[in-house]
Amino acid sequence: MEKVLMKGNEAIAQAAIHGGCRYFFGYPITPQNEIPEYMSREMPKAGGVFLQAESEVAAINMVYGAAGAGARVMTSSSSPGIALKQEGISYIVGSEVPCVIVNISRGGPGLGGIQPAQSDYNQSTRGGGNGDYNMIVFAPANIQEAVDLTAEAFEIADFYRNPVMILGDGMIGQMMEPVVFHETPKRELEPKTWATTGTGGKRAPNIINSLHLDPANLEKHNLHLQQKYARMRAEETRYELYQADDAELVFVAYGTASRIVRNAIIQLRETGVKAGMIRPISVWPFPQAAFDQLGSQVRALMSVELSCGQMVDDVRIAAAGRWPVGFYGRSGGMIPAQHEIVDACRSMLEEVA
Amino acid sequence: MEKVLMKGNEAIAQAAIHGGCRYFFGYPITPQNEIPEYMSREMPKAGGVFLQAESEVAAINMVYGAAGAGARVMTSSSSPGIALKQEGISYIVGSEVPCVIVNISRGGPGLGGIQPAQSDYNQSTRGGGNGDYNMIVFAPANIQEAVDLTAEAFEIADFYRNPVMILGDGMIGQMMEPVVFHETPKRELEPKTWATTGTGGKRAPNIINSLHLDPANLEKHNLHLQQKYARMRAEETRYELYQADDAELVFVAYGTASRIVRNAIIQLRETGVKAGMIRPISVWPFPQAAFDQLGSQVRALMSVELSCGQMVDDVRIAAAGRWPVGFYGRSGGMIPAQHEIVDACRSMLEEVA
Amino acid sequence: MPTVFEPTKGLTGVEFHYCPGCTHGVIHRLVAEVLEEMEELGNSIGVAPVGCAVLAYKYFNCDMHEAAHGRAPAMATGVKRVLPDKMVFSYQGDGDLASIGTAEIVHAAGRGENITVIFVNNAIYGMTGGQMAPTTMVGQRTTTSPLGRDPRQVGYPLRISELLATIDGAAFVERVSVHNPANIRKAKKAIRNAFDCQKQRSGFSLVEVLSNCPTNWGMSPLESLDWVKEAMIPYYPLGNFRRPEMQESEHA
Amino acid sequence: MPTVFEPTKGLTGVEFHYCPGCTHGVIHRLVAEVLEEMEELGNSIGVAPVGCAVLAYKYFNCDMHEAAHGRAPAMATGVKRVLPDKMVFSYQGDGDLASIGTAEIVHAAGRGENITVIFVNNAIYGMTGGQMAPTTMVGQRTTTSPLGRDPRQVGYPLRISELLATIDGAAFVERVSVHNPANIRKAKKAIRNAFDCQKQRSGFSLVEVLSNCPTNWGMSPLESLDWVKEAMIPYYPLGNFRRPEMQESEHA
Amino acid sequence: MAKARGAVYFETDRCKGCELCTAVCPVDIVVMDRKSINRKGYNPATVTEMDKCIACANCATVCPDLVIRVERVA
Amino acid sequence: MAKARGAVYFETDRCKGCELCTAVCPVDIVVMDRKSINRKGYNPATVTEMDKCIACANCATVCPDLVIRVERVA
Amino acid sequence: MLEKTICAGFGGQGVMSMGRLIATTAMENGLEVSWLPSYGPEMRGGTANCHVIVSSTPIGSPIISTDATTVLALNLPSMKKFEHALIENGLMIYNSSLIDQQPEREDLRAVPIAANEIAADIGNLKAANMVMLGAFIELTGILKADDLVRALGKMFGSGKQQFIPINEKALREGMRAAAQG
Amino acid sequence: MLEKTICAGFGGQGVMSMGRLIATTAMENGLEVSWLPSYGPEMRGGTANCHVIVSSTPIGSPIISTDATTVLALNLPSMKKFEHALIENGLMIYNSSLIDQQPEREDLRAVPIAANEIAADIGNLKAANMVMLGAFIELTGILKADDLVRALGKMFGSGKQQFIPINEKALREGMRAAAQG
Ligand SMILES: Cc1ncc(C[n+]2csc(CCOP(=O)(O)OP(=O)(O)O)c2C)c(N)n1
Ligand SMILES: Cc1ncc(C[n+]2csc(CCOP(=O)(O)OP(=O)(O)O)c2C)c(N)n1
Ligand code: SF4
Ligand code: SF4
Ligand code: SF4
Ligand code: SF4
Ligand code: SF4
Ligand code: SF4
Ligand SMILES: [Mg+2]
Ligand SMILES: [Mg+2]
Repeated sequence: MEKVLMKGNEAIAQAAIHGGCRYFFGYPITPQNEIPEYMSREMPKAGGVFLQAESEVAAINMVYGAAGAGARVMTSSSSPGIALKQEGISYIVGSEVPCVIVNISRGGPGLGGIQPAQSDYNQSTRGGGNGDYNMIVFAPANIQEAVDLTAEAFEIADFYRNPVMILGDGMIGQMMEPVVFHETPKRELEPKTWATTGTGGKRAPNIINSLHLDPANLEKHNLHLQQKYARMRAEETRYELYQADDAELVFVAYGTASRIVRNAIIQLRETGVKAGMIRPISVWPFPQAAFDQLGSQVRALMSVELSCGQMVDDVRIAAAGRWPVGFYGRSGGMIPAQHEIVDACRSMLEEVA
Repeated sequence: MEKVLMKGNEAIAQAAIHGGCRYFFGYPITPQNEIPEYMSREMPKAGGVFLQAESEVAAINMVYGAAGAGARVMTSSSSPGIALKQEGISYIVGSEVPCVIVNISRGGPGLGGIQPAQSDYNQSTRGGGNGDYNMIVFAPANIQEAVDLTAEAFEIADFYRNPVMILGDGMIGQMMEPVVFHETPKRELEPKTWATTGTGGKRAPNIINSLHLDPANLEKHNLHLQQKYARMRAEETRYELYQADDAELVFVAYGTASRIVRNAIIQLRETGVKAGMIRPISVWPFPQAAFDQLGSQVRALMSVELSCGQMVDDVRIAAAGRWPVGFYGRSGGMIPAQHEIVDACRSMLEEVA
Repeated sequence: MPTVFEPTKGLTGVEFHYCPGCTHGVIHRLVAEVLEEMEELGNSIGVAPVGCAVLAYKYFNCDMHEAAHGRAPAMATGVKRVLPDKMVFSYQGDGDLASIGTAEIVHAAGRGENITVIFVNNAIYGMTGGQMAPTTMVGQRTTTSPLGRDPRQVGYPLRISELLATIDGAAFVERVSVHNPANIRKAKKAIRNAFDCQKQRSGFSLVEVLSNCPTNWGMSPLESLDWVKEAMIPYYPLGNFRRPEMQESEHA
Repeated sequence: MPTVFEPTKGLTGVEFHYCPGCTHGVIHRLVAEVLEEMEELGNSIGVAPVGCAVLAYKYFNCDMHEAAHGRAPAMATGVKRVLPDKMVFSYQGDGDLASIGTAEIVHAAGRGENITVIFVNNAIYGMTGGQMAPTTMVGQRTTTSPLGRDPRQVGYPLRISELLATIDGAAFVERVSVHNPANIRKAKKAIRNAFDCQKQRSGFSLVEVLSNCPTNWGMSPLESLDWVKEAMIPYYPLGNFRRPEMQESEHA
Repeated sequence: MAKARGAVYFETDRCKGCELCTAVCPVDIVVMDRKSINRKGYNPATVTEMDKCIACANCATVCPDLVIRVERVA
Repeated sequence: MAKARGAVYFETDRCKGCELCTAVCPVDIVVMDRKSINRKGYNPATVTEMDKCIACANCATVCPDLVIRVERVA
Repeated sequence: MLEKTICAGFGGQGVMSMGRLIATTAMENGLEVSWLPSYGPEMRGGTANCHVIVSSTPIGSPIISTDATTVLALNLPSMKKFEHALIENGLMIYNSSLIDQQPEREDLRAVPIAANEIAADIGNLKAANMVMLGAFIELTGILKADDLVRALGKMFGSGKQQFIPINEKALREGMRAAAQG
Repeated sequence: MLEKTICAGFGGQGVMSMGRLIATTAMENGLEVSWLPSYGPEMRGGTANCHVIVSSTPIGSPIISTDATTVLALNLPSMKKFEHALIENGLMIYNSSLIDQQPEREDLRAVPIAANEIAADIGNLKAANMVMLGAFIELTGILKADDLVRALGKMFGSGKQQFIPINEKALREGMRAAAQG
């Protein structure tokens, strides 16, 4: 397979087509515009449909419709646009239809800025739509990973009949790296007998719906959803341990932040500081297991984020008081320099000494 | 002052007017319709304006405009409607204008149902809008408290130039209890010199804005916001400790759930089980301090929610591994019976014995 | 004995939850009869709104979606783009379509989305207990216009058919009423024409049906039909506002 | 020496960030001149959109709000309800107003909200890099219609002025262009009339200004003005679509 | 052509007593049965002099609840 | 009335070299100054034979960047 | 004192205001009260109900699950739905004009009141709820008729004072019926 | 090998594709690469830049903060903005056609290239970026001209092959200028 140099956004778009996506509904917003733009060029060639919706709200509801009709479908947006999709996402989860949602996030709150940020962690992992719901959220740290996860996301979404989110940021979306389009790992998928493709007079009507007026039914439905989430937690959690074996300080970082942390760890180790990293690849489900397998030499954890501190809550939960949890973050599109992280590590280790 | 029997929704509406609210923008949704309906009758009499917006999105943006123009203003909605307001809320926080948002929540996800639920805890306390932002979220457990908190919310919102949310559920909104409209505790408030009331040719233009294209500026702005949140954490955290002094099992419950837990505690104590409760009144900021002052006799915590488990994350963070954390929840509009909670407490105590 | 009138196979037969005398039931039946007569039931996907007709998915005897409030046209678009050869329709109230869902309906029309929309205008938010709709009549009392709709505060009622008729992508727009048998029969014809339009891929079609809400208007069912005739029709004139022929000649 | 033309006090003088030849700058100036001439600067609150004009709050010399994308009319409504005696205006692009903000503009008009809207139609999403707008011309290539807008897939461009003119609450709707000095002068008159309307509390007023986007149209500024004239005006006819007189006579 | 004669059948338990059918019968034979109460708790509609029915189906056409079936008998 | 005469002044550093002003001058005296580059990096607009100016203000009217001021000199 | 009452019936039978009147009167008498309605579309056509708690000490949950002391059932579905919410030996007052059955549970104190007929007799079928309320105060003794009428006066406001006498009459007839029953 | 290059200039000067060409060529040669652009409205009229990393081992962060090995500055604001991103003794190649100053830092290896003039001389002002690129490969030695031209051919696709010769010429002129300078 050929290695090609691709922009993150375009690679994600191509990966979606590669993963079987044939319908895309979106609305322009920086820094993800290359996704709809690529789709507008390439989707028709793949025999699919690209449609620019009138808004993010319309886009997610078009996705909802197309997914209900049995299609592999995607939408993408960035921070404020994702905020507008929250109601739709909640409906999609409630109705149990699969789709893939890409969030190439930027600085906030409000209109904020357009530079890379990770301040949509809560927005992505804890909804914002109403009700108890979850979706798998993958946070790739490079373009190859973005490609692999995006293509696989369609399989996973279909498997669980649940949306899957790809959470990137402006840097992941805008940078170019070489990528290879591998064969996507396939799952055994049931035929979509629930999809609304017309009864053909041959079966009872299929209904795509999230309404359950009777609380007992709604609770039953919720318990069913919770079972799916439990299964996702058990089977879809992904993470990377980097130099964690002997680490005294374990960073926790995902996506863009993890790249800088990785360099910082190399630098720290050069100077004899044993640092390592848990890199959540799935930020939901959060990789609790990674923490449970840390050795007794660990003296502290430190969450590094391009935000004022959001994932750190999950780190605290995972730590459960076993280690002090530090935080280092930059926000608004500022990217921490490697030396800032090195320094933060040093002070934390001094603090817990 | 006269005691009157009032429906929660109407009491909240009246409390808002009492607290100086003169503008209301909303959109109908069950189970909070009595709020806009009451406002449509009473606001004009108070010399204010009631306006039914074309949607929740429009409503929150009308609030945004009115707040920027210096008014005391409120909106109310329920779960899916709040999801649609998330973008607007993020802008309001980013622009630092004060307002009050009421969420009388119902079962989800999606259209879900219309019976009481607390599955909007994450939606309320961890946003859903983009960016790092927070707002104070009060969760009253009875109508009197709803009235007092709502009226005071306007003072607090003005004080911090930040929205404040009142988080109720269908039960709080629909039930009637006697209430008294007390004098609202007043704060020393700066005049709203930032408001856009026209320069009158006498000052430089005022600008209400959340855009900061330069990442360094946006980060600075974020750090300023974080300082406000730190102050809110320090000064606006509210909770009630109920029979916690000697409790072996401490429930954590808010709003409607706390009422049933309270009865369960009475029943448990009658049978010799020492149970108590931390009742967060502000669910953001979450009352960490309440946990830190628990005695050494405590053997376990248990979060009781009308959800599949959302606040339990904050309980875990607050517990920091000091006690095992249990959870009991019902969802979709189902309300746990007192005996269920009694039983859950008994099994938890057995488990940790 | 030839049957003159019998229940349509287009409906499941599940009893409607609508209030006594509510014409939502009549409109359901008309849509169902048309789909049955066109032999398109097995070929159709309907989209129910959020409004009193939220449970329409239980009543129509074809595949159904339940949409988010106001978003039925977007949802129908998603379905139609996947299944361009199927009949796709939405069924929406005036709060749903003319208020929160304004952007979605305007742009479905704008795109010439080849779907059929049944728009039930009863001048009120029925399901949530009778709040003012954009279509509420001047002076009409609702739970959020307790002194009657005041045009100086909230403007005049929106005429959706007239507004959508300005849009090129709208192939068929007609306003009908179901306040008596003659009009019910005309309404059925309009619905048939709208679906025919879709069948012929002419683009977006919409039938606005003036309907009642005895419960929230505070009237008996019979009074409510009178009110449709006496108060609504003069402001919302019945008739066709757009046919495919017009579209073609414009872009000829 | 009498000054024939000098910078208006309605602008702060901060240099515009617009591309060379972009008529956003001209339109800003016209609005500012009108407010200055009406002596309403100290009395005005403007609402900037999300679009190329997002930084308008830096340019207009009056109190300003920056709205969420498409929601300027709602935000302006909030301001106006609090300050009914002030001049409140929004300034919005075609993506902002005619796409995501369709519901907000239709309902501001529907309510007869007493605000003035400056609607800059440049047939494209400028700020985000030239994607298709609802107003993009048939055949026009954009970054999301790389082969040109295909009406069979996405319909014909929306004519917003015509659409809004069907709404009773709209007191004043006019379409103008700024592709040459004569039209610029006419545009200014229309903007003046719109603000006068607001002053007289006649209700909602909107001026649609045909504008250019040399950058994303891939043209020189001069070519782009030609394209406004040759390609846009024939589809978007200039003229008045609604005046307060019409409103009054209708409800006389 | 001789005047049509018809017969109407009510699925009485579906009736919600809205009375719409009573207002549209050209021969004025549809009335509410004040003496009986159906499963839903309503007085259902009924026909008094069936032989006057002309099978016009007006009653069934306005009924929102699919209560009425009409047949032609002559 | 004698034909008006005018003078135009360019705030050269604001100019973005868009050339719009060059196309609207009735006496055709507005041109781009290809020899100078302003602070922004553009060739700015200028006037060749100022005395032909009739103070019509067309140039200033089309200028999007508030570069031009026009005065009447006769 | 702790009285947990469920009022239930058809949508139009006035069960909500019945409950409100109990709560208002008790509040005016210095007692703690709560009132919780069923709500939403289910009310339309179906059954409506409200939970009323009256207590001399602060009220925990306003929900009555299986510890109702009294059920006021105005129609059959309501009686069926709520008889299992009653405590042992609880009080079931039911509208025998519309309910031609007895409750299934044998332990209950079941009191049939021909509320519709009594109301029709005094000339206002809509006052059936007041007849039931009369029976309720007669049988529980927690509120006095005079207090109830006074509270009704307040609830009605100035516009509807003319309806007080007929409602009072219904109330007293209900008391009488219960006393005799 | 680890080369961290920042290409910077005005919007229209082709700095983005310059960076892409470096990355593509290096990738084709089996090296690890990353390319990161500045983006958003700031690009309009203002300066544009991209960060290109070429390495023989996997690349951590694609961001170059203060560890650039080379800066290619096509205009003055870019030179000013990025000279402080260079490591000690780093390489600053600047377009002396538009930049009439030297970098402030004294430690740098500063190489002026009259890119515009050279490009104008060979008949295509737009190829100034290729001139700079020529200087870059000459001075760093990390890529060969032939590889670069081949990569350019791929990047251009079938439609633009006729532009290759003039670009190659510019590249070689840039190499020569650097070799002489
Ligand atoms: C996002 C959202 N907003 C509001 C609601 C509440 N809601 C349910 S139905 C409805 C209005 C229904 O009115 P209409 O569309 O006119 O239908 P009708 O009931 O009159 O047939 C509203 C506002 C909701 N479910 N979701
Ligand atoms: C909710 C949301 N969606 C999308 C965007 C991205 N966005 C910014 S400007 C814009 C479109 C601007 O186009 P237009 O309104 O026509 O203005 P122009 O730039 O052409 O003047 C978009 C889609 C955003 N900021 N917020
Ligand atoms: S509330 Fe109105 S619209 Fe809804 S079912 Fe009842 S009568 Fe019909
Ligand atoms: S992108 Fe277009 S609309 Fe925006 S400033 Fe440039 S020319 Fe004007
Ligand atoms: S079919 Fe016609 S004539 Fe016969 S009962 Fe019905 S309405 Fe009357
Ligand atoms: S119209 Fe139908 S539901 Fe209404 S009374 Fe007649 S038969 Fe009954
Ligand atoms: S004012 Fe008129 S005549 Fe004078 S330079 Fe400008 S355009 Fe030419
Ligand atoms: S119109 Fe203005 S900006 Fe454009 S060239 Fe002329 S003076 Fe310069
Ligand atoms: Mg309606
Ligand atoms: Mg535009």
